[in-house]
Amino acid sequence: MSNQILEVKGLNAAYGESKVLFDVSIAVRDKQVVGCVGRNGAGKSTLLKSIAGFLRPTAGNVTSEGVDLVGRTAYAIAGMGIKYVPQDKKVFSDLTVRENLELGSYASGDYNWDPVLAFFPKLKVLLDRKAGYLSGGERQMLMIGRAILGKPKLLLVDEPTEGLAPSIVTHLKDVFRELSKSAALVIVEQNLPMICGIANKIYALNEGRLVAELTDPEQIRPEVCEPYL
Amino acid sequence: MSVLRWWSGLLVAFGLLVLLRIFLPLPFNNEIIIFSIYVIGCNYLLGRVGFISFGQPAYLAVGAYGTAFYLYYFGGNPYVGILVGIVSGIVVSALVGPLFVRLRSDYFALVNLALAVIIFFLMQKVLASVTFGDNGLELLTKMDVTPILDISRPDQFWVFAFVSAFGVWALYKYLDDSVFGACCLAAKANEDKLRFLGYSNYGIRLMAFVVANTTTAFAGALYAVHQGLVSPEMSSPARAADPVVVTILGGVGTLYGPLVGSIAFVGMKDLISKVFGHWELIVGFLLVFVMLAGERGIWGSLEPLLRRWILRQRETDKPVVADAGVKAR
Amino acid sequence: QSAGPKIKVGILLPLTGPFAAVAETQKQGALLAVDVINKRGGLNMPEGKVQIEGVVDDDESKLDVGVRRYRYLVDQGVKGVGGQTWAPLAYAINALVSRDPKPYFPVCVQAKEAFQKGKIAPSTFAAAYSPWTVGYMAGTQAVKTLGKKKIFFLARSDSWGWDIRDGVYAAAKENGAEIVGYDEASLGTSDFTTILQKVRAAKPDVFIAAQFAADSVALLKQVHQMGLNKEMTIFNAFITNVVAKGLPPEALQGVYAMHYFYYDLAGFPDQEVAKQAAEFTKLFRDKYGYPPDAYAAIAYIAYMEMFRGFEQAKSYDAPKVTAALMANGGKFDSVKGPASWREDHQAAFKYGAFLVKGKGPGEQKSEWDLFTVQGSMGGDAILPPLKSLGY
Amino acid sequence: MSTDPRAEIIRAEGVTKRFKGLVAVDNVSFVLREFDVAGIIGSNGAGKTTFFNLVTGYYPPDEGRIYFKGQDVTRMPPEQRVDLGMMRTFQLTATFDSLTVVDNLVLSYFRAYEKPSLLALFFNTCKSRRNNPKIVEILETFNLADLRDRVVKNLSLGEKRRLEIAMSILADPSLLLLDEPLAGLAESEIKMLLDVLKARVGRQTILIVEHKLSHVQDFLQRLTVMHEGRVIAEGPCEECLRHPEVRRSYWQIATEAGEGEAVA
Amino acid sequence: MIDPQLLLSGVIFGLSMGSVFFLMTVGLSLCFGLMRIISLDQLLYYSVGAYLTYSVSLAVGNVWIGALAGVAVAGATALFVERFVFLRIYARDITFSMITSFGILIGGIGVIKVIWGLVPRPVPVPIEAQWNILGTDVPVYRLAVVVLALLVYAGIWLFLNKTIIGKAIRAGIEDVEHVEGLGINVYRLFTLTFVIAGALSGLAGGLHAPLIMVFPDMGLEVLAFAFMVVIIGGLGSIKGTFISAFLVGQVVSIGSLIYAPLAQMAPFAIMLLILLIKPTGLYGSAMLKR
Ligand SMILES: Nc1ncnc2c1ncn2[C@@H]1O[C@H](COP(=O)(O)OP(=O)(O)OP(=O)(O)O)[C@@H](O)[C@H]1O
Ligand SMILES: Nc1ncnc2c1ncn2[C@@H]1O[C@H](COP(=O)(O)OP(=O)(O)OP(=O)(O)O)[C@@H](O)[C@H]1O
Ligand SMILES: [Mg+2]
Ligand SMILES: [Mg+2]
Repeated sequence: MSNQILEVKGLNAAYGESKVLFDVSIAVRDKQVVGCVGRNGAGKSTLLKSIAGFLRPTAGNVTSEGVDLVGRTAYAIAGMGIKYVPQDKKVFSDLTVRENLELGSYASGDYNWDPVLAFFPKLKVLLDRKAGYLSGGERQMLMIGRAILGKPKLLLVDEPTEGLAPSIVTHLKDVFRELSKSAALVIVEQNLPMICGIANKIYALNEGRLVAELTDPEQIRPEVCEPYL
Repeated sequence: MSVLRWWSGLLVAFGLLVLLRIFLPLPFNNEIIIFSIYVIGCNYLLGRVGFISFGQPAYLAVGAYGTAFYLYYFGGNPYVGILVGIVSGIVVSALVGPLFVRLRSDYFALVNLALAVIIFFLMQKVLASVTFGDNGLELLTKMDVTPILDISRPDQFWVFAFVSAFGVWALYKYLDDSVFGACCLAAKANEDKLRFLGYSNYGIRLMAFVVANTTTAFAGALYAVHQGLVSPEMSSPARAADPVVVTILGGVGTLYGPLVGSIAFVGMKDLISKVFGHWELIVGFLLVFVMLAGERGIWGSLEPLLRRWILRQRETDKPVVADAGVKAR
Repeated sequence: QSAGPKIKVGILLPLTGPFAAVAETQKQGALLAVDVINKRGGLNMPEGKVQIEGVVDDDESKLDVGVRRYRYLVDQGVKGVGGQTWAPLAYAINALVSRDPKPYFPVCVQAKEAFQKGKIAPSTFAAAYSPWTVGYMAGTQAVKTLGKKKIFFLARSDSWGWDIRDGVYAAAKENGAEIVGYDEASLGTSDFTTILQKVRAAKPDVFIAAQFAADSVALLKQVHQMGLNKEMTIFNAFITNVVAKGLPPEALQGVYAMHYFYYDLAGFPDQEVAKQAAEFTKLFRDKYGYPPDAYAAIAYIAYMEMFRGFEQAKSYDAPKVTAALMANGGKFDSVKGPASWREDHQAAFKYGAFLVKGKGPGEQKSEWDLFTVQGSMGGDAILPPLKSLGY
Repeated sequence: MSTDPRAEIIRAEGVTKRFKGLVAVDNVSFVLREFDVAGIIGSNGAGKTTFFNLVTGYYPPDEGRIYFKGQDVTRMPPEQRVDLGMMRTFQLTATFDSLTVVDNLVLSYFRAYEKPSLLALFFNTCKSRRNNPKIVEILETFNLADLRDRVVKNLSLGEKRRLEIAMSILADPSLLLLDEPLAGLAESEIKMLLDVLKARVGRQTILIVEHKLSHVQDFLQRLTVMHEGRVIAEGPCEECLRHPEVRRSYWQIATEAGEGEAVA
Repeated sequence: MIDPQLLLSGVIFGLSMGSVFFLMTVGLSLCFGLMRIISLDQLLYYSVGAYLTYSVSLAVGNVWIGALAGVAVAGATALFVERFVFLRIYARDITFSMITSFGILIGGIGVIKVIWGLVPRPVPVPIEAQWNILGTDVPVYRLAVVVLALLVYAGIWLFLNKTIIGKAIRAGIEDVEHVEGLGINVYRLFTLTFVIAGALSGLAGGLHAPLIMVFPDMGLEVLAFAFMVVIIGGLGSIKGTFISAFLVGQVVSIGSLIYAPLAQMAPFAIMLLILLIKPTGLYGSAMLKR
């Protein structure tokens, strides 16, 4: 039994009749940062969704530290410390930022917001604003902040830099680096310089199939990844 | 060829209605036809525009009273009466529409309910001197016998109602194809975007509101003539949920949902109430069961099955072509 | 069992909805009548003994449903129809019947104007008269028998209630009583407390209310809670056992009401009627296990009349049945005494209704022991004069 | 006074928008001339989207005026502004989820080219427009041809983004406002999109909000930088990017040199 | 015009009506506002509460214990229904919950008819006394109901604002997936809320029973009215429902002082007005959308 923090083997996923993922296998070790790149519609988000329990794979298995994840509910998986930050930037718009964070705390039992507010100082001034009014970038910060409460062991992030100002992107890089000291990360990303800057491993997807796995630090460069996009 | 395909569904559906007429009692047939016309407006509002309305009885009553007032006080020709009913439907919905369509769906549902209640009290009480309160306007004996088709008689009325329903269905089928239909769906999905494409969201909703409620008023006019009696009870809030129930039972936003739903609903009530005293118990739980079994209502669940079945039939006729459906992209 | 000829008659009642409890007793009365005839072998018709089947259907006390179900019944070939609890529906079916004749026997009140000449269908026979009569009787009893002079009247806010109001007003005028207050409440009102404050402020000596079913129970309960019954006489225009059952005994105590029929007429002066009532009660009790309600009696009478009409006419044909019933001055005998059909097809009973008084907690000996009978009213006088109806 | 002979497309004069004490857009004046290709950048929450919303009429400004093609549109509802030739996309993609891809485009096409009255909507069918050459062409351009008959609800985010942009470009507006069009698009799609946009330069006025500045830098003629609701720099890209305050607030590069420059 | 003393008593009794309305609608409002389901079956639990109060009080001779039993059984029924029906409905469109719950209501009424029959059941008032308040004799029982209504309101307020559950549910309405993604089992919270709502509806039935007639259709009769009270208050707001219930109570009470038939219609007219002026109801939040 492997002790990979995440191991996906021969994953197939579909929405109704239309198949999206074909035999995808990935592995993530502890404290590893794994990038996932691919064109639009390649199936990146679908991959994360199937891991996080929002989509039941049609075949294949997903394990975390030897524990089978397939068939578990999303909240159970989240409860195991596998947090997912979706791409759609949906915050709970009727709640304030503070309440959004409280929910994260409630779920994870971690009421210490200092790390989060240290990562995203901007959130501090937004605490009492309704999340529905936040700008695109602010939402992204909130989403990530909410997810890292409770120190997850694996963070699945879907296009985190989308809509963030460069300064924040740079900052986010540091955040992820910091996080990777205690957790493993899977980051779906289009921003190659950013992902190449932090990833230990990069998977490339195309039309639902794994087309490349780059592990050599030499290879983890934007120029190498370019063709897969 | 494509013209034929366009009509084929309608022809089959109404062909089946003729079959029903042969095998089931006349009152049942008349009821389901009028009721389904009643429901199709609600179905359109809910399925295409995203407006749920608990106030359809209001417009039903408007149509019915329009017809009834004409037939009781002014003339005897039921056809003219129905026309008056339709016109009153247009007038009233055009009057209240501008106020109502601004509202969000759930509140929209309730202002309509309030309208129904108000119309109920108006007819039952305030205007009792002309409407005779809940004794109703009795016009059965006031209608002229019309040449060709005497719709004051139930059997000939059926022919008229059948033809009308066919017309209504053709209209709604056409609406689904029209740009207007697409706009309604679009408004339901994302009203902001629609405005930023340059369409008047408000205008589109208002039009949909008027069209749908005029259809409902038409059903009211038909009821008036068919029953020969109109009473305020028609817009009683206790029955406000009926059209919505049937809409969902049949399948929201589907063309034939209202027909199937009406047959199921009226059938369920009329048949079960005959054989079983506690029909509510059965109907209630049946309703729950249908809702749980199929998210898309009876027709919504049935249609894909039928379609697949028909496709399979066709495929066996034709040489097999490569299956293109499963390609991921 | 008998393979002989058989006919169907329609029993159309609101088996669901707010009047369901009353409708249930009406149904039982009607079916009992069917039973009685069948037990005796069937109807005596020219073709021999004819068994009867009662086809029960639900009119939901909704006009359109009722009309539709009536049409179903006709479609099924019933020879006669009866039923209704909801007065406007009786009116509506009367209209249908006047177009396509069919013997029709409503078992509830029917609007007064339905009896106008030309309006009442030739084949409609109303055993329960109009709300006007109900009001007229209540008013007369309150003033004449109970000697009250100042009336507060609370109507239900619909044509039924207004008809009763007209009756009460007519009685008050005739007997020289004063209406010190009037109000009306819509069907479905469940809280009358504010209205009762108004009643209290008007200081009447009798408070007559015309509510039915749930509304009247809520009203009487609240009257009791607010102690109004200590300040004035409470008169519920008319009542049925089923409604009275919804009241705790302390709220029923001392409430006067008119009752079409009360099963226990033991102390009633006219022992002839008391005997008839007792026989009917036994019949009913044997079948259903409890005594008949007023509405059950009315239904029983109506259906028995329908069957008598068939037999006398030797036909199911509406005009012939009408002629047969109206023959001999329309006289007939019922479980609540002699009666006759008037020209407007209302039944004039010798005992139109009984004045009853509610029993309190100590007085009720059994579950159905609800009232004591204090008087009665009847004859032609309680019905609106034929002349006023255009005859 | 500017000596630029080209006509003004957009002129915003001192517009301000407040949300319960927060000043999201603070006294911004902004001019856009015909065929300009301009960009707006700024840190998150700087007020860019809010400014877009003001220009397009999502809500009215609390103060200030907005002119479009010389006409005062400050309180004009969006649909009328579209009539005048304005078209926008949303930062959080907005498409009609229950329609197919091609019908989304049909709606855009129909409105833009046939300027229908409300009644005309009844008398035209979608079907008759679906094979219109313009629509077919745009489907090809945006690589959406394969998805033509898919219901939009079932598309990936990037696909939706492409569709939304396609809808706005199909309408061929005189002013095109794009709110972070590149977000969520992969490199190859970004290239495609920029090619499409480049082909429009000189025919349309384009205003883009974008964080991926490196991708659009060559393409934009001028840049406006916002910070906390205010415009802090304006001008050609190079110039703006050298601006000390921009460097500080946008890149948070608080170098010695930066500080020095600011002081100087 | 109206005698001031009469007006005053109208206000006092309006208060008592308002508290009955509040109890009657609070379950509906909780479900409607928190979980975005139209739970018409709350009116079934209301009837169940009333019937249980009848049966148990008949057996033990105490109406209060009866009402308590009503609360328990209503809650249990709600739990049962939630597990078997609503769990499958939450994710669907709001109309589904409406129709399904309507089915449950109708079917449930059928069951009540089978168990208790059609004949109405009498429930006596537990407290007979009257107090004179500002010149008006007010039954003490009514005052007790007012106090209970206030207590219920306070309890719910605490539940929603002092526990995280309220927030989690509000978030869950917007997007179940995202809340689950955080690791919260939304549906368990939904169950909890639903049972609380059902129990409160049962309480309403139990407390209302001594004032009215207990009969099978009692829930159906008040349906439209209850709905309206919730709407006037605004969706999603218990406070709104609370205020609207008392507002409607006053309207009904004062309305029937002026002209009793008005009492039934006036609230609807007011609802129409309020919605046309303020389309989200008194306290509805504009952002809640589904
Ligand atoms: N709910 C859905 N139903 C049906 N098909 C879907 C659904 N969601 C996504 N798809 C399809 O599955 C494929 C993969 O989608 P996915 O969202 O995983 O792509 P992606 O790689 O994340 O793309 P992007 O970069 O655009 O976000 C796409 O072709 C998309 O159209
Ligand atoms: N309706 C609103 N109510 C309250 N505050 C709002 C509202 N809309 C926006 N804001 C606030 O105004 C500020 C500006 O928002 P805006 O969306 O314009 O930012 P932006 O520049 O587009 O940022 P981003 O790059 O992150 O999209 C933000 O702090 C946001 O939280
Ligand atoms: Mg994606
Ligand atoms: Mg923005």
